[in-house]
Amino acid sequence: MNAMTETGLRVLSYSEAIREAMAIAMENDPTVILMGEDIGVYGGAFQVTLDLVDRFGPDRVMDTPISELGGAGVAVGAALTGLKPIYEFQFSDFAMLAMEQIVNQAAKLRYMLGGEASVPVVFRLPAGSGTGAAAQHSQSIEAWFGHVPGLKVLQPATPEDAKGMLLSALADPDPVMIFEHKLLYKMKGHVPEGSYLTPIGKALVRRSGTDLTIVAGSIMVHRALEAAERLAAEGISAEVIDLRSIRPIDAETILASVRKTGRLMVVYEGVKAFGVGAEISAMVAESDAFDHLDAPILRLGAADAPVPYNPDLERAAVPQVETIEAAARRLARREV
Amino acid sequence: MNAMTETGLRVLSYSEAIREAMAIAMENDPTVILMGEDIGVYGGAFQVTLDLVDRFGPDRVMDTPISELGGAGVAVGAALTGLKPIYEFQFSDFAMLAMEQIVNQAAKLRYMLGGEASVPVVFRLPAGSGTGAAAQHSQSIEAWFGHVPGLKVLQPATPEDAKGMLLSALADPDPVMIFEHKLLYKMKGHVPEGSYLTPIGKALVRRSGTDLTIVAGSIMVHRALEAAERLAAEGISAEVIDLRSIRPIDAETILASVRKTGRLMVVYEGVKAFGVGAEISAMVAESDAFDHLDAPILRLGAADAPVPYNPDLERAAVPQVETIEAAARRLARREV
Amino acid sequence: MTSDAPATDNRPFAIRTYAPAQLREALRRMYLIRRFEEGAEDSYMRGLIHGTMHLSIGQEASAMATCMELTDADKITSTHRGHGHCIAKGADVGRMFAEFFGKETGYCHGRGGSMHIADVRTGNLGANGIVGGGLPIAVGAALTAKRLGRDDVTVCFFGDGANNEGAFHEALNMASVWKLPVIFVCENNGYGMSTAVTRSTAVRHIADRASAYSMPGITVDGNDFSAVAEAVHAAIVRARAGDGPSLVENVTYRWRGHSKSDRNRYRTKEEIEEWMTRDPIARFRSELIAHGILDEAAADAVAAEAMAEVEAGIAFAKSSPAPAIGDVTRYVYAEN
Amino acid sequence: MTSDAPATDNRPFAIRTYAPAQLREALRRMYLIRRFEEGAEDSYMRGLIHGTMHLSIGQEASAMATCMELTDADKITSTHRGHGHCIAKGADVGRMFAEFFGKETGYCHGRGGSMHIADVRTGNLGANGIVGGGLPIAVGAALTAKRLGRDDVTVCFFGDGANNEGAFHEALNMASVWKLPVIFVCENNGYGMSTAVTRSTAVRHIADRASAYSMPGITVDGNDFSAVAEAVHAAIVRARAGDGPSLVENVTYRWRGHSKSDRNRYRTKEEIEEWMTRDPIARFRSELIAHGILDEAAADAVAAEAMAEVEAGIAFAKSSPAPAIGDVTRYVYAEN
Ligand SMILES: Cc1ncc(C[n+]2csc(CCOP(=O)(O)OP(=O)(O)O)c2C)c(N)n1
Ligand SMILES: Cc1ncc(C[n+]2csc(CCOP(=O)(O)OP(=O)(O)O)c2C)c(N)n1
Ligand SMILES: [Mg+2]
Ligand SMILES: [Mg+2]
Repeated sequence: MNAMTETGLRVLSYSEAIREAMAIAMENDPTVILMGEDIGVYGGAFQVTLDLVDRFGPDRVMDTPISELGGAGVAVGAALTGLKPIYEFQFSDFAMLAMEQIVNQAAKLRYMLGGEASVPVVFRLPAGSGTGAAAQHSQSIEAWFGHVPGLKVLQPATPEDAKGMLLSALADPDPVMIFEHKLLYKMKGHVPEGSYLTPIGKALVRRSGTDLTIVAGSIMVHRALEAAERLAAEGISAEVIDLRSIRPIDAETILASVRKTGRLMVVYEGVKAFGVGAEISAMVAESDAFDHLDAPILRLGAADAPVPYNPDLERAAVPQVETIEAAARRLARREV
Repeated sequence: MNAMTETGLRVLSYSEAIREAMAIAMENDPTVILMGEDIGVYGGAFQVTLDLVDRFGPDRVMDTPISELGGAGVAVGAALTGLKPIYEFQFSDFAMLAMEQIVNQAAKLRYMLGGEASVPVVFRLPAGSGTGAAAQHSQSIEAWFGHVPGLKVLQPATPEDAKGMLLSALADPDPVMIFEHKLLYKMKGHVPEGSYLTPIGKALVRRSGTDLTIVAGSIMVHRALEAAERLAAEGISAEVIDLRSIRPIDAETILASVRKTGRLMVVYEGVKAFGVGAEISAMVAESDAFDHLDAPILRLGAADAPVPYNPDLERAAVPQVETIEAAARRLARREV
Repeated sequence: MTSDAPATDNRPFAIRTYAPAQLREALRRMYLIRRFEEGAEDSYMRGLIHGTMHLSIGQEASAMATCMELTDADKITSTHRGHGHCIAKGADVGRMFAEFFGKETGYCHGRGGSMHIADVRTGNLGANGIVGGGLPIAVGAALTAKRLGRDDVTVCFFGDGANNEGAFHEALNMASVWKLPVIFVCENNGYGMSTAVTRSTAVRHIADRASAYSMPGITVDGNDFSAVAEAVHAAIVRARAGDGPSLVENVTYRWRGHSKSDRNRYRTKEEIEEWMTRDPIARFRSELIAHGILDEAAADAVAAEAMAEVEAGIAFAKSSPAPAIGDVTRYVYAEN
Repeated sequence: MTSDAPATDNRPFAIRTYAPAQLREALRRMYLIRRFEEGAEDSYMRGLIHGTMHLSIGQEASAMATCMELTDADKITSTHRGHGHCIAKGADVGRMFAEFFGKETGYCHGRGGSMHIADVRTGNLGANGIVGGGLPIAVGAALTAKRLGRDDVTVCFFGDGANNEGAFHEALNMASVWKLPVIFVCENNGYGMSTAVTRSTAVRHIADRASAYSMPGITVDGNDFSAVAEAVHAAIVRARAGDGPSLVENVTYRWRGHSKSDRNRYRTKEEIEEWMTRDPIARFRSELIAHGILDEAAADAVAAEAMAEVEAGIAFAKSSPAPAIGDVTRYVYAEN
């Protein structure tokens, strides 16, 4: 729990960082509660809430029945009346059972009530493929929620952001969805102690470059960074932007980069069509940065298929370091 | 039911055309059944199934309990085992209760079962705003389904297409969603007699032009055509493409037009961000047509808000003829 | 609120339990509901209200008797047929009309309309456009009360049609497992839109389903003020004592069609007329007079008072300003 | 399939009802299930299978006795814990292993894996990754049978955890209202993942919920082959006679953890060991021997047969080809 980097900074895993954020919030604010399936003694399907029930008791770390629509709805009702619930979907795929409460209720209540209501609920959603869990346990559906006014939609790529975003989400008076990547849970990184807020809606340039801009979110940030590293060896300088927030999107940071590099590629794990890349591409193509574009805007998303079970197919279905590298190379050389 | 145009062609309303398609299918194929809330004696919330229960009986025109998840799931199970159900969501908004059956089951079953299953179900979904029904009864969520491999997603703009697309959907071995616009139900137009199939996945140039391309779907086709008419008076020649199918998207027709006009605008009723316009814009921006673009790609979608109740706000929330006209003018004059 | 009546008191529950002023106020609110809805209907015909509307005329005893003992700290969740609940819980009809007229002075500042009307200050968490949408939300509100150690209860209104939604099942199960202070009040008016309970629901009485959640269930004559008040009273006592939820089924009838588009093809004129002879307001009025709570003249005065309030409300609404068009995206998110 | 046994026959239901060859085959399939799952577990440890897997060891009587009288025309819908159902319904373990190993020869051509395994030709409509996902689908399959005038029935397997999903409620209600030939078989193994039934479910026995759908409900010892067979037999007779659905609850226990990531923190070693003394296979075997259906040596031969089949299945799977990477989008849509 208290490993240190060589530089003496404290290191936690992504899931430890999330857990620490929840513990801090629960200690500071008695209205914060956790709800979800098997988040108590089991510690959640991905062990993110491990031991929290021992610290805060079953009244604040509530195992729910397997009732996603009802569970999410209870969280919405609780948020509407004074609690700050963090509801964990065991897999983001199961949010499909609760779309009605998330989208028709949570997202719209403030507006439908003319500003007279507030729904400060946080939904945590483990997402993504790579675990061999096939089509119904591996989806990346975050783009859907980008389409929903009233929501905020975050995608932390690092332990530091995972903690800071969760604390920001809890401080936010409106519903926030946080898509966590299952393959990142064990990833380690520096995480500041105590409470801090990662701003919602701000992208981050994780690597600067001059030849092309790669916008990526969640685990794709790391793959894009590795691809950029490899490309640097061939003299291609890629700027890598960690999107962090799908709603709102930080147009400013992205546009500034594209104005500089003139080339844009968006990398994401969701299905390519109608995904995060579509919005970012369109946002750039309708902006003043359009005139700075020297090449088509590339999107690298998942294959047009459900996530397959076979591990080689599964790997082939979503962007990997090699595919990002190859696409970026083509874009830099204007072979598209 | 049998009005004629001046040219002697038979005229039906959009809802009559849909009803005729259902009746033809039910007469020709005993496995076709209708399911939905109040589709029997009530005739459906929009009277689309009016009188069909009298013709085909309650065993084939089944009033379901108010159970969208279960109802859609029953339709999926029936489709999997030999029936061809047409399931009507009373409002497309309520599909949110059935996302799990639509997306996790219907869309993925063929793939998850390695091609060993077929789910020929048709979902009909009355969509759109303009009826004063506010935030939970006025949404345009079709873009979500564009993000789902395994589905086909249609949006007829005319009575002729409404009939032909429904017949094509029934002939299709995979799940098809048809978004019908509530304000179009009373619209009249020529509808051929008998059975015919409108190809799935083919867009249609409804008006040709040279200065800019407007891609629109559903009711927006008519608004775009009217705007184009007005613009013609000022010497601006707009090509208007009726998208018709959101999944698959007819890239060919759109790209050919953009190569010709060099300017593209997408008009749709869903929320602008992450909507249909994002996909079309991105698809063009990553194609060879990119090099033909003389101006940024414009998107005209709904305001970033739930649909408001007040009629003036409601009108202001989605693209209207005037806003389309103004945006197209700016695009044609390269004032963007 | 309740008096300690001697055990030998054979008068109806309400008469022996509530003070005369309370009973008079209950009668006044029932008239207010009736006149309000007639006024709304009339305003709709005159084009002052658009969209659709669901009138509860004939169901006033259910709304009023249920809310009889609730304070502003107690919450209700309501339905699409919620005007009665709203008024019974203490809303101002002027602000209600203003909402229906789409005005900035309305409860939802013109954004919500009839289907989303709420009055958070009197504990009314809102009508709902989604059948069953309020069920989990009510459980969430009750969870808040329990977690924060408050003794307020939540009443969850829903219809017979809603009882077939999955949300009903999930909500009642969780409320029971967690012993939450919530009272589920089913207003069984015989139909969900056009679908008779017998055709949609596998049990005779909705309250028969209470046993599936190990909670008390009772079916009462929903047009009998005292019967409803007594059943709800017992449920409230149980809830406040920490003994958990109850299900109360008020059997009643709506005199008007489901909404403005209903042609009443699913029920007979005789049935409607028969039920109109069981007017809950007339019945309650007679009961009050019979037990000497007030006389005919005083009852007429109460009715006249209600009428005057409705007229004043309409005038207020008419003269109120509409929201500014530029504010279409206001209230989507909290303002900083 | 059933013989007309004299009324005085006091032997267990299965013994007096089924022919010796059938009973022997049932025992063989129970061994096959056990050995198959042990083989899968072992293969998982060796890295031949990835992802996750839910073993039903300890629940074999429930699967086998339930499927005892089903023909290939009868359908089942299964769950994430579905290997037993699959084998009981007649699947080939070689093709099952091939699926688990991600091979093209697998039931789902390597796309589905354990959680989506299906065998449409033997009437197995598939496991399901979504808890409760199969419930409405089963009702749909039963609807098909009824509409097409066939007399096949559908057995819907689901867990105790699934009974709290809204889909359960909606599915059982519709099945009852429409009197469909479906048998809901709840395999109550005491836990949904880590959550004990008592903490998730407001009734003691899941079968107690049958009355909420006006259908017969019965709770039986799920480790007693005869008890299960008899209960399901009665339900099948009822279904085939057109009298509608039934709910059968098989009380059983899973010996292994929920899935591969389970640390068993929610139950005691003693509890597990106690249940292991109630091995359904050993019990059925003794019963067969006691009633002279076979002797120890014959029973051993049956077990050995099962073992050999599993070994051959693993060999087949190992030597089978993997799907071609280029085929990642194959089977998303029907091929023309
Ligand atoms: C999820 C959902 N499904 C369907 C509808 C359409 N709808 C509105 S009210 C209604 C009938 C509701 O019946 P009931 O619950 O009995 O209430 P009542 O109208 O009789 O008061 C229906 C089908 C809806 N608004 N939401
Ligand atoms: C909708 C949904 N919610 C949650 C899960 C995660 N999950 C898989 S199995 C399971 C437990 C299911 O319990 P039960 O129905 O009793 O079946 P069992 O595992 O005991 O056989 C859970 C929570 C899921 N797959 N789908
Ligand atoms: Mg009703
Ligand atoms: Mg279980």
